[in-house]
Amino acid sequence: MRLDSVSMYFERSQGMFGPPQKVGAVVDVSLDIHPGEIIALVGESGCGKTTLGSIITGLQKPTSGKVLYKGQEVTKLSGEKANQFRGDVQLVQQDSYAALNPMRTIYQSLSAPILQRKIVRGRKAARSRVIELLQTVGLTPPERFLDKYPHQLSGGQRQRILMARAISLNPKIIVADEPVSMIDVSLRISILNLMSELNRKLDIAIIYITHDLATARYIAGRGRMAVMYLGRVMELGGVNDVLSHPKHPYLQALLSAVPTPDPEIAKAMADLPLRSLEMPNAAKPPSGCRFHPRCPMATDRCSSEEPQLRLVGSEQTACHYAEEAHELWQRKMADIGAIKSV
Amino acid sequence: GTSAPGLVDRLSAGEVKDMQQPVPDAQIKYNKDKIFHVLGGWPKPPLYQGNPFGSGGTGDTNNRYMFEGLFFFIRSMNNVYNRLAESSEDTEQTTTVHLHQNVKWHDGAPFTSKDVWAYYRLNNGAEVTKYLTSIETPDDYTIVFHWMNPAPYPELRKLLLAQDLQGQIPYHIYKKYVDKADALLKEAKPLTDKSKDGPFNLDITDELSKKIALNWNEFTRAGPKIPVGTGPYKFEKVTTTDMLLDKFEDYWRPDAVHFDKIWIKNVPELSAQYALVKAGKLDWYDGTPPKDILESLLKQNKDLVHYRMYDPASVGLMYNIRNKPFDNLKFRQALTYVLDKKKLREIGNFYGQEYPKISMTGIMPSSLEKEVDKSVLDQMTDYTTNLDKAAELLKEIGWTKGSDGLWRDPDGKVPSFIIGAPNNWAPGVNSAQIAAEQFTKFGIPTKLKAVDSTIYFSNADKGQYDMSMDWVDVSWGFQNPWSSMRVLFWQGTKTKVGFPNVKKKDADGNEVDTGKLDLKLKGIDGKVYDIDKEMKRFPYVQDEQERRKIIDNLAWIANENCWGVNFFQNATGAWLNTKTMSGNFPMMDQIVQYNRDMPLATDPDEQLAITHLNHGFNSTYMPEEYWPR
Amino acid sequence: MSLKGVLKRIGVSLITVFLAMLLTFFLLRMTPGSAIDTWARDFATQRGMSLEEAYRQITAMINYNPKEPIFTQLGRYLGGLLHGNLGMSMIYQNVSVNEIIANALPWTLFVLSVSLVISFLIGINLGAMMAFKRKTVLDPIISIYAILTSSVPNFIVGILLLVIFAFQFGWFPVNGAYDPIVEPGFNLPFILNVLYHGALPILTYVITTIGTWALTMKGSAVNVLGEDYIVAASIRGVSERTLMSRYVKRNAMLPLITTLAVNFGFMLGGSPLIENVFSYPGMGYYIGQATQQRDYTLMQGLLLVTSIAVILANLASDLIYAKLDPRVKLEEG
Amino acid sequence: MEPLVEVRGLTIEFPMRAGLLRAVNEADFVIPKGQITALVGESGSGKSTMASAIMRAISVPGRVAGGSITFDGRDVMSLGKKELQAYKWEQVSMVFQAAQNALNPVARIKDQIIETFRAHSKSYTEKQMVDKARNLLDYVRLDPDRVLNSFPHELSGGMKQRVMIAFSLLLDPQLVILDEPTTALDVITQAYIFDILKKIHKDMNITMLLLTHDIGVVAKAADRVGVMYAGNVVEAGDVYDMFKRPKHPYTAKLMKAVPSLYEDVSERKGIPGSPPDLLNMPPGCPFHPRCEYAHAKCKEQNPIKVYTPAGHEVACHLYPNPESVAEVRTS
Amino acid sequence: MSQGFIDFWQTMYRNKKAFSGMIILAIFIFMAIFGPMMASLDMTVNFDGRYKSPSFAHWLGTDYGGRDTFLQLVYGSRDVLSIGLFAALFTLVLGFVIGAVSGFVGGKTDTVLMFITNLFLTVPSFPVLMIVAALVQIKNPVMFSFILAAWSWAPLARAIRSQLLSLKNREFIIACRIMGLKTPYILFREILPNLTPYLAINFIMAAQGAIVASVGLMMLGLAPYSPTNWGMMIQLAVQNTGGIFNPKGYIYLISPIMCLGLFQMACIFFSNGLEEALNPRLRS
Ligand SMILES: Nc1ncnc2c1ncn2[C@@H]1O[C@H](COP(=O)(O)OP(=O)(O)OP(=O)(O)O)[C@@H](O)[C@H]1O
Ligand SMILES: Nc1ncnc2c1ncn2[C@@H]1O[C@H](COP(=O)(O)OP(=O)(O)OP(=O)(O)O)[C@@H](O)[C@H]1O
Ligand SMILES: [Mg+2]
Ligand SMILES: [Mg+2]
Repeated sequence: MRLDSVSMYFERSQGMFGPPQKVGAVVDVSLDIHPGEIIALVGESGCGKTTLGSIITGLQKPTSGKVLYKGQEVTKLSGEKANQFRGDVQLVQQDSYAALNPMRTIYQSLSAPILQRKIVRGRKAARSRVIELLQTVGLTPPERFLDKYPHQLSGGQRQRILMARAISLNPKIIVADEPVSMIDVSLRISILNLMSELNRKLDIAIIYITHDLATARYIAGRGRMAVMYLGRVMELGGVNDVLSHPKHPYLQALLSAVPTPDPEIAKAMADLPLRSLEMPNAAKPPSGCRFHPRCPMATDRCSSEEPQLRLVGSEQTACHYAEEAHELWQRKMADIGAIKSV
Repeated sequence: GTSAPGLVDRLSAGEVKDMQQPVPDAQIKYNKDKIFHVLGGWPKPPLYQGNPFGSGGTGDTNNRYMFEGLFFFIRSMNNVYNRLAESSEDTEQTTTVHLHQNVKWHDGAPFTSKDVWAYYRLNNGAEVTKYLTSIETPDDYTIVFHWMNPAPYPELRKLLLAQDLQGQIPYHIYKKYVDKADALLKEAKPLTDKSKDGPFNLDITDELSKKIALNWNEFTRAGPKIPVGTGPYKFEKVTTTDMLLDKFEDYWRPDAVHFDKIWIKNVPELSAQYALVKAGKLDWYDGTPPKDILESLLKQNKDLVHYRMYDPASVGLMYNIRNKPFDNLKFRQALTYVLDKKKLREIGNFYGQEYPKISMTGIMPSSLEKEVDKSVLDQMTDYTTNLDKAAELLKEIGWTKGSDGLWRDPDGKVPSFIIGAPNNWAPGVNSAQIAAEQFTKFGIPTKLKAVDSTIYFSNADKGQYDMSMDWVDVSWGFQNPWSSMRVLFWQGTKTKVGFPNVKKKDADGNEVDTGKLDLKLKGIDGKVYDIDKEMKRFPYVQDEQERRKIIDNLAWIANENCWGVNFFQNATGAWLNTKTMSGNFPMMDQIVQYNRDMPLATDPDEQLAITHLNHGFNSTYMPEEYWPR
Repeated sequence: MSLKGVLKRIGVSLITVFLAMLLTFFLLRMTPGSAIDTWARDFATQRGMSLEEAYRQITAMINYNPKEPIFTQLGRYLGGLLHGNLGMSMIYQNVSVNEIIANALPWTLFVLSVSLVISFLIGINLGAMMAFKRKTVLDPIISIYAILTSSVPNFIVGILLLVIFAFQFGWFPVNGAYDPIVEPGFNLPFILNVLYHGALPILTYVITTIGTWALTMKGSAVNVLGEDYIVAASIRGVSERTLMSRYVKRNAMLPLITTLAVNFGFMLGGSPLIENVFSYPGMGYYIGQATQQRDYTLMQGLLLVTSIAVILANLASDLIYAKLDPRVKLEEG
Repeated sequence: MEPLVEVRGLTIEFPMRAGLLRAVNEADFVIPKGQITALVGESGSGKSTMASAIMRAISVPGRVAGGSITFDGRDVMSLGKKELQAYKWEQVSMVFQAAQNALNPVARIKDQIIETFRAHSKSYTEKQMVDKARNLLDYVRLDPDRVLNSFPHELSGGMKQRVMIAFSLLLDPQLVILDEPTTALDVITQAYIFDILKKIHKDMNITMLLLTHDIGVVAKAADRVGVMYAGNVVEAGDVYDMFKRPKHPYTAKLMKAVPSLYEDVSERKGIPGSPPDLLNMPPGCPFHPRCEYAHAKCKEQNPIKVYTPAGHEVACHLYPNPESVAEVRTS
Repeated sequence: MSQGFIDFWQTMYRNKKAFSGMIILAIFIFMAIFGPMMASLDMTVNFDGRYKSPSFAHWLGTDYGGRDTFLQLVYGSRDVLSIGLFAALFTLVLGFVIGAVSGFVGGKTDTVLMFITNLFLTVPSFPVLMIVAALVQIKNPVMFSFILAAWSWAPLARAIRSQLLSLKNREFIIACRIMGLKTPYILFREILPNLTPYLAINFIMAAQGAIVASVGLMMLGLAPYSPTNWGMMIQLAVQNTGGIFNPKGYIYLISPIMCLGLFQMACIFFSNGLEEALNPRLRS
């Protein structure tokens, strides 16, 4: 799948008078998704991750730009092709409780799509397929779950059901929107492990949306990461490269905000390298670099000239002073001794 | 006042003597304001228009105190008295009326013969004008009515005049409209076609008729917004719920007016009316509640007296002969045999009187013996409840009774009939419900539809129900056998039963309904009579014996043809509050005996006095024989 | 709230009223029988002519022809409407519908709004109390009361009140909106008299609706009580009284505001029975009269005014809602 | 280390239709004065319940079935109505778990602040109240003018959370309980709020109790950590100690289950199984069904807590006495 | 399914109010079906036996015509219940179809349907009821119910629509859409089950409303009189036979009121329980 300078604007009415404002949730994003790859989409709340995700799943139509699937524009698909696309791209949502019909049992929720889409025929086949799916996502013994209602399961179990539902249609791409943020710490890792297992075994590409850099790093170890800010991609590259050599000051701020489960490092981490906490209004993005009002390194150039994505080192970044920023970061990290591994 | 002595105690204590004389002002204890409290109805302002002929009028009860006619009569007894007429005399072709000379309108203008003339010229649709050729006013206090030739028999003449309870309007106020109407009438040519009738024997063309109607309409809209009459009380004030009338100081019979004000309340809800009666807040109330309520009201308020009397009207059911199988006489008779009238009466109006033998005669049952010859009565079919007879009749016409107890018509279908009744008429609805139950129980499933009264009548006239409830054997206007026969053959009963009309071919060959009754039936003597003809000639038959014969025959025909059933003759009554009011209470000597729950009077004087109390409608009652206490 | 939103709402409301008017117009013309029938019947007896003749004369008189094409009738009606003229009543020939409504509407509005406010206020307080003090006798008593009062038609309650308070004890007048003895106008005796006369109708409405308000409020308040901010406030030490009034009541009341408008409309349409019991000269009386006597123009006018009142009530409730709930913006809807 | 709050043998039960639910089970816990103490544990482990017990604000069907809580030497459980009013919020205040919903949606912030003041001391004038609120809002880096006149829905999640922090400081309490103050907020806001909290802690010397399930947050903010599991406090100790050398198998696994930005990520494992159903507690140690060291005794008996002189405490059959804890430490 | 059924009953059984409501309703239904078969009602007038106090022969005394009040109530239950149930069914179907289509399809359809709905909500129902009923000849209970339903569906449709609007954007519905499932499937298999508790409650409320309204229609003469209909009995007691003023008639007046009240109470209690029993989340 390929996203070609996709943008998404929402209209938001403003006050008693005045025309509605346009909110750029996703601005000019280009991204290729290769079969079987994992891409982590990270960024602050409201930066447009979910919107991008729903564009990929075809749930929303971008206001401009093209989404190409297997070379064809998604919005123009019809008939059998469209149907196929619907099966090939799946979504795993954040709130596993809301994502399951509370009035239907697990078996009903899982068997309906495969029966409706004629992936299997007959109740018997459906049942054995559902059991198989449950096993795949590690819910054993599967029979115990078939007649349960969603509320009778724990969050982790429900999240596994969502995975099972997503893979039931043999998709090529799964968009996972913060799949673990509502799950207890003790269970998060196993869900993440399950996801990479599915990625590896079934060769499904995964778009992992999160604001938790640590889990992004964990799951997308071999994949890529895109860092978004106010609808734009700020940095894009291999996960390890991006995290260990952050170039964009925004990414650096994000990194320093992540609490580390190591009291020494955590306590040594200085205050946020940010000038303000508040994100600017997405309807009136700042001129030039969108990040400049909060950027500790911003200069006049930043407020006038919008930086484009460019290759710095092995990854792409959109900052005029990427090299300098990278330099500063490396020094700081060395100071607190955070860079041990990698 | 529960602790205060009630009427019976006072009577026993000999405290009643003062009741025969007006109470001196100083002795008035309970009604110091000298207000007479009654109920009445009128359109709520702004609908109230002050013109009694305007839409909605000024209210029936209220009019009694504000307006008077030349004559005054008691409807159920047919007694006619002079009122504004001091005297009157008949010749073969004329009736001359002399007026009282000291009568004044409420606005002070003198009342003259012109006011009477004005009424009939303007309101030229009044029934009596059809029998007149002209009205003359030789002087201010004399009116001469010229009758057509032949003239109606004398008794009928008087009734025709007396039924116009307000046979005058203030000419000085409505001059413009009266003169216009007079001028319009003068444009008309005399009638030549004898089958038609018109006012003053004039041929009113369509064009003229429209002009007259327009003038009438403008008259009803003309001011003043308050009614002006000659009656003992004049209009003072009206709100949606209350009306105040004030004593008319210039009334021509000042001695007859004992109360200073009349306070009329408009309370439509029946329970609320009873409550007012019970609380002693009304001095006079007409109506007879169901037995248990009546008894409890008397028990709870010891000052009340209830008088009972027959209403010249009966509650009854009419068969719609347009619908099958009601076109079949035997079927109608069978149904009539099914009904148990005692039960109908008990539920419909407990104090009413049922006459189980007759079906429907066109004559008020209580005067049947007076109006119809005994030998004729004896020859009438007796419809007293007889289920076997009913079954027999049904079998004769091919009906069979199934094992489920239901009757089937000759086609083997179980019938299902609807009785229609106006929903706001409790005696009718309640008794009709019982009738439906009796038919159903007999095996002829029947249901009642209690229909909103305003659509009910037009629906029933169009024949929408299999059977319909209404007043039967009743005469509106004045009490006379001919008058009640008119209702049967020409008016309400005719349309509900669905008597056929004479059809004529018009110029284009289309059939048109002339509206004229087409009913030719075998009479008691075996000869076939054209009912319409018999009815038409009746008013002009001067010989009383011949008139009686016509009525005998018509009553017999009606009963034999069984077009409907007279359930019971209605009883009504009046309540008097003796605490606030004193006066010539009828049957005084029996009040203790019956503990104020007075039975039907047998003595003619008492009957008359009681009938005075409850005029029914169409007569005038003035509390002249009562005064504040 | 955007101006455009409000304008749009008003526009939609206007169209709704217009269509409602059309609907009733056609419905009314389709019904059998009309005021003319009744009038003709009266006219015939009054003037001693045949029914057909009376009918003919009357239609000529009022320049109304039932056989006239319905769209011509509609056109004439709309023409009048444009000038704010609702036409003349058919049963009361020289009274305009405008005049009738001007006389009736204030009384109904008075009784309805006073009783709605009273029952709403008492109802929500009772409801809040039921929710707040869960395990008291209040709850079952009010629940049963609410069920009973909603199963008895309200006019029966009216009659009962009439019997008890007006007749048994004589505390209240039997009927009417004021005594004929007082001078109408803006003076104290008159106002007191009006309140005195309105007391029983108002009481009837209050008695019959209070239970439902209380139950609805209880449901709503129980939900609110489960909200975090209530717990938080009580931990902060906010007194129970404040908690009840500023937190529970205020928040739980919000969903009921919309019901208020619905109820208003419901009561407007349903007032004939009660107004009849108390002979109260409000809209209901005329609605009953006009419907019974098929006075098209009067009925049309009354229905129009009622629909407008309902729509205004809805609008008002939205505005009140927006005022009470800072979260609401009038955009949607 | 002087304790401000001492919880001893605290048991809290919720009688439910399906049975008796023990949300807190004979828990011992100490909050030292002037420190930030963290309580970690999975969802439903009883953190909030314990905190609300300290505040004397257990929600409706709940009741304290045993144990004691002392605050600054006073028995909290036996406070009278008046004393309680002076205790709540004036001594201990709280920042609630769902800050989003902890403010009355239909009242302005200013009114809610005044209400809180009024509920406690009537001696303040309105101006004094507002001034104090202004200072505090300024302190949490909010624009006082704007915030005071706002309705809650006009503020973002981060702002509301900061308003709640200002709220908690209104009456200068000794202890502030922070119940997951940053869940549902994104990383940057979270970091920012912790910066503010740490500053408050330093400047005002306020004792804090931080309830969280985020190990990273604990590492960053706390001086001392307690670990709760299914209503039991299974381990407590100094933060460095806990992270470097966790004693209880649950703690150890919990630490291991968190992915880090800097450490090797290849071998992370979740804890198998799921937390027990509090209505259907397994006999013995509540953790035994998920514990790889579980043996027969674990299935029968809930381990007793052992205390080391260094202030470390742990409840596990692996450590039958204080010495054994040290033993393991060296090994 | 069978497990669901058992759960349903268990929940109903556990909830005391709901259970008592259910029992009362069951008694009423039993009464409606079998009552008239077990005892026959003799409507013959026995005037001297009117307004009798309750006795062994007449459990609730007699009416103004001396007929057994209790038996009338029993016979009336058939009428009351069938009209109530039919009317509720029609109301529900109309309300659901219009509301659901409006909410789910959206766009112009929604605008038009909601407009019509608002129209029905705007025009006061009482006069319109009179007009419509004058136009239509009511011949059987089904038609009667249909007329009653004709003006009770509007509020329901509006409520269903708003529920649908919120359900439509719930995540599990979005998931269905992403999986490319067909609209009818989503509407009837995914959304409808979520509305059942709501519909169930409304069914009962609509039944109640219809029973009260049916009396109005009979009084207007638009439907044949059914003197044993409970509402009609109240009407007869109050208006036609002057009930409130009749000291003997109190039991006759109060019996049908109590019956209606009891029925309503049972309905409300039962519907409370229904919500719990139909919603798996509340069930455990
Ligand atoms: N349907 C919509 N209508 C209007 N604005 C929207 C809509 N959906 C999203 N937005 C706006 O678009 C922007 C991006 O939203 P999005 O949900 O994609 O962010 P996100 O990165 O997923 O945030 P979070 O981490 O909080 O989930 C936000 O400013 C949001 O307010
Ligand atoms: N009011 C209540 N009624 C019934 N049970 C309750 C109540 N409050 C808490 N519980 C139960 O007590 C247990 C502990 O809940 P508590 O809120 O203390 O957990 P927690 O550790 O704070 O969890 P979280 O991280 O989800 O906030 C839970 O099982 C919960 O269901
Ligand atoms: Mg998102
Ligand atoms: Mg918690």
